[in-house]
Amino acid sequence: MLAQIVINGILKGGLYALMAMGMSLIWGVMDIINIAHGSFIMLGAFTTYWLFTLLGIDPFVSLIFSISILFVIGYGIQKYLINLIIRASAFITLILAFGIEIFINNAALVAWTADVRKVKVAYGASNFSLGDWVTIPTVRLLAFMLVIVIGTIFFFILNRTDLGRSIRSTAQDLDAAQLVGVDVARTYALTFGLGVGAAGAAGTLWSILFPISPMMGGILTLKSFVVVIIGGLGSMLGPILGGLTLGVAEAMGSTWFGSTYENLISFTILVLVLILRPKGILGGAD
Amino acid sequence: MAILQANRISKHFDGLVAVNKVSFVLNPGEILGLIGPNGAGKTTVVNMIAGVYPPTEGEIHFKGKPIHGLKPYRIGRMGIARTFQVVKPFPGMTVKENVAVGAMFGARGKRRSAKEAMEKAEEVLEFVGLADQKDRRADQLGVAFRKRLEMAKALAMSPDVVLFDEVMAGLNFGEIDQAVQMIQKIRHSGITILVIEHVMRAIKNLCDRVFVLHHGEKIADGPVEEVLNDENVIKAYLGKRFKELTH
Amino acid sequence: MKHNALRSFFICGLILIGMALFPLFTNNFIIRFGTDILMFAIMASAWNIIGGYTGYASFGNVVFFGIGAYTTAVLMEKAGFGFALAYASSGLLAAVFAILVGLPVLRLRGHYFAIATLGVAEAMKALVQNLEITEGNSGIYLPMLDMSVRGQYYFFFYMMLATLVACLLTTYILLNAKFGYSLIAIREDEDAANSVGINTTYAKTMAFSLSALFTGFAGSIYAYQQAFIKPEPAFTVHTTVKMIVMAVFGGMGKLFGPLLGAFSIEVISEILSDHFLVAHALFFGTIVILAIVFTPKGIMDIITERKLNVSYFLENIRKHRV
Amino acid sequence: MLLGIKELDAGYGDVQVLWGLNLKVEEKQIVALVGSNGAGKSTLLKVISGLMRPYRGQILFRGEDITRTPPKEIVRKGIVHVPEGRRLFPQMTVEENLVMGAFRRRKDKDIRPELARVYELFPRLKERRLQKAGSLSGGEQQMCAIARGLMSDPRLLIIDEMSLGLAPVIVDDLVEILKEINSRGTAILLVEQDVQLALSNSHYGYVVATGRLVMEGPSEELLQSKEIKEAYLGM
Repeated sequence: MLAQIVINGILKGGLYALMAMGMSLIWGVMDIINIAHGSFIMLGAFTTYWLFTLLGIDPFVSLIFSISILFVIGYGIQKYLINLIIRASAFITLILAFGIEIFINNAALVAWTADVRKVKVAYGASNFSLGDWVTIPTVRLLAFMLVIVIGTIFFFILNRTDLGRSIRSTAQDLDAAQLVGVDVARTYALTFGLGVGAAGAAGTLWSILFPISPMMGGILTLKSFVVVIIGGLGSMLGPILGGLTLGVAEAMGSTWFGSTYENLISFTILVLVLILRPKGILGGAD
Repeated sequence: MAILQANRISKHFDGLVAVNKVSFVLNPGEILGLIGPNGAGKTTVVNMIAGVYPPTEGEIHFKGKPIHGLKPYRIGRMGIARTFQVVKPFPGMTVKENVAVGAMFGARGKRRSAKEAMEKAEEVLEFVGLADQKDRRADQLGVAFRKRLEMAKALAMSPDVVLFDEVMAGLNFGEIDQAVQMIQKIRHSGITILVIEHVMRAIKNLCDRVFVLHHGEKIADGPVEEVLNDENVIKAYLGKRFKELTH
Repeated sequence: MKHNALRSFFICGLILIGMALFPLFTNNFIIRFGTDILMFAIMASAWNIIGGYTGYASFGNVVFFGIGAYTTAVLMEKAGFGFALAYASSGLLAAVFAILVGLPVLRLRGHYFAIATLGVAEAMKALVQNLEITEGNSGIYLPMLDMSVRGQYYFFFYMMLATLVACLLTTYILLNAKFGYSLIAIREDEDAANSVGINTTYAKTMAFSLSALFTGFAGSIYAYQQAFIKPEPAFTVHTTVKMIVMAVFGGMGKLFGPLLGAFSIEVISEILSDHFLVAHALFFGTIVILAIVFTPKGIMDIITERKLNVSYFLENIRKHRV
Repeated sequence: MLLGIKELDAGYGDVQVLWGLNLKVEEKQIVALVGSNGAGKSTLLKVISGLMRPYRGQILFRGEDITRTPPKEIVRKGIVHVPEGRRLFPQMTVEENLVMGAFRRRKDKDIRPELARVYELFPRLKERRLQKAGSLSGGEQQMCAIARGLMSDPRLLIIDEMSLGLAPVIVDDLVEILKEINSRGTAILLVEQDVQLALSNSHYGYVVATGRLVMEGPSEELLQSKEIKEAYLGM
């Protein structure tokens, strides 16, 4: 019983981690709280849905498309919009992101109506047993493995490539990065592209597991906040740890208290973590 | 009796010892200098006195009462004012408002109305020579004026002790001489002063005594001439160029 | 100076009289629309106390609205209170809640404070959805106001107007007292404020609590007006965002900025939804984006600086782009 | 002439800071630019390194007009600006910081010889190569900042307020290193408040006050001049 709950939590937590990775990257590098993050996840989900419904492309294959499409969207939004006001107070970028969220959600609403849809893959219901008590849905496990792959690629880009170095240097000292020759405007656009691309990937995986609709983004943005805060900004491990913690906590909470308590649990954790360990469970106290 | 006294105070940050068992006294009416290389722990000492964080160990007494562990605003109201090394004006307020805030909430703040605080601010601005800048926004001032504003904010609090943390860094010699004269004037008005400086010219012209921090420990304490000729101080801090210049 | 103050006072008086007389000459629909504007003006102005003057961008102010609404609903429906007493209790309870939450949460700065308050609001919504006394997701019905239809419209309009005037007046008086200076000093540099002798914890908590008081009042009137409330609209994050956008759009940290913002944004969205039934929110998003890019300091800034030209907008971009 | 600045006006919005500034740096020279804080030195450096655009005037580097060249291109052309306050990447190791210094050249060139040369100049940095830059002492941070600048093999090294906040004994060491760097063929523009320090370790000097050039000449002569002695050296 407990093992099953923990495994369910971990599998969902992986998806949370992927959602938060993109948000954490954008937040850490540019000090932008991307309220529209959930909307980008939604766009990723719908990309997969349409590719599957219209062209019959397998959702796992469509991952490539949703990542690339969302990367381009993110790059463009940063380059032609957010870069214009990036040096105003962080608060201003927050509201800009809010405007983007309203725009995307309502554009989706106009285009696709408020209907709830599902990507119905043939292998959706298959699962296998581990030992006597634990069953693992195949799709969730596959999704979890993909999260690990994408996370590793992310880690590699940030730590081992010139792009990663320019992103990290820009995050640590904007002027100094310019002085050693980093093109900061482009780096910002690429960072936002990467973060939004990761949101697109999360959207694809979400659409395989859960129903989707144009308004699904709001709660996912909030969940991403929770994960980023629990894990703490500034390292790749943060979102992973935060995602798994939230996933397991939610799974346990909804088993023992009922699923209506799921949000109460997440947000109580969020507030407690902020008050007790504002730098996340990985960061030091204070 | 000492007006301010630190007894073997230490500060550890995540296991790093920034200040190690430092003791000193500040006698009423004197100007005490604190020198040492960057990272020696000078600002940490100021922050402990001003209540930004409590000492990890040791005690600080002000007029005989323990003040270690009190919040900065309590210490400010008791009569210890400080300036910040990286100046911290209220950028969106005018110069006069900046100073008035000090007068409103400092040692005599309880007895001053907002209007009286404005009058006090005028008085202080006159004293530090910023009267003709009073209606400018603080973020539009140049460095020399900002340093002076920082001092004015502290003085408006009607303190008994002022901690001046590098109020002369970045000033030219003419401006330094003006600042030295001003600090002397402040002392003559009955305020006890601790100055932290790199500017040796100011230390020599200003201080009655000076003590030196190096790697968080006190390596010398005494009359200025004596300390500046101390072999340890020259080796750890001043260097040979300084010696050539002064001899 | 004297002359200017007198003139502003005169203008404010005229506007107030205009607002007070306006319902007498129009239909119910417009009065209702005016009531909505006033409600958001209260919330945006109340948000301005903590967000605009103190510099703490609360992203959870809707929690005070929700608490106000639910307090009124529970007290009137379950405890048989009259509206007057329920109204007073709603504001006070929201204010007390703000003190309790504020003490730990106001120690956080910047984004962390914003997210923590957001978390508090969401947690409260989830709690109300699960509590028995609030009847979970099915919501609570309130007793109806016993008045003619026209009278009801008047009642809620003037309640909102009176609350707004009280909020603005309180803000104005406090700002010119030492308390106001302490808030602005905290916004400009909190460490420096503390070191000049300002009890920052006290000042921030009081500001948060005042902000909660008036938001709670607005929630109370809203609940009585609707005669039925549910957790979702009462605690929705979109209300918080709306009050912030209004305050920023109008001009943060300026007394009448939020009022102006509430008025313009409500009117704009009303016109849009008249013309574009489906896509009005899409246009609304566009307006928020354009407004933020071109006038990050709000329309109050344009009015006071008297700089309505292309170079003003371009200068804003030049200053803030990379 | 390596760097030439002609009739430069610059400022922020309506506030003009620099007024008709002229300045030259010859190949292999150490040039001192002195003046008190607020004189406009940092603004001039921002304009040179492309972080800010001037109102009017021209900047020539090796005969080429670089007035409107973006920062990333300026670095490639051979001007490196070591900013005031070191401005390292605090979360990166010393070596990562140095590698960032060669950011613009890494694609075309092996940077290992460069790294070896820099470590030879600053043995202390080699000892600390895997330490986070944020954990270095003030003097070490300044070394790391200069070393990071050298990694792009500049023709002109601009150092802003090198001595600020450092113990005199450490400044002495840094000056020796600068002379060594210069003797290997790199021109240096030393921007300092410490007039004594800058003029006694340079070939030629410029004095600016409130955004205008007030004096120039060989450093030795400036050091001896009565005005300088009175206004800046306090003698």
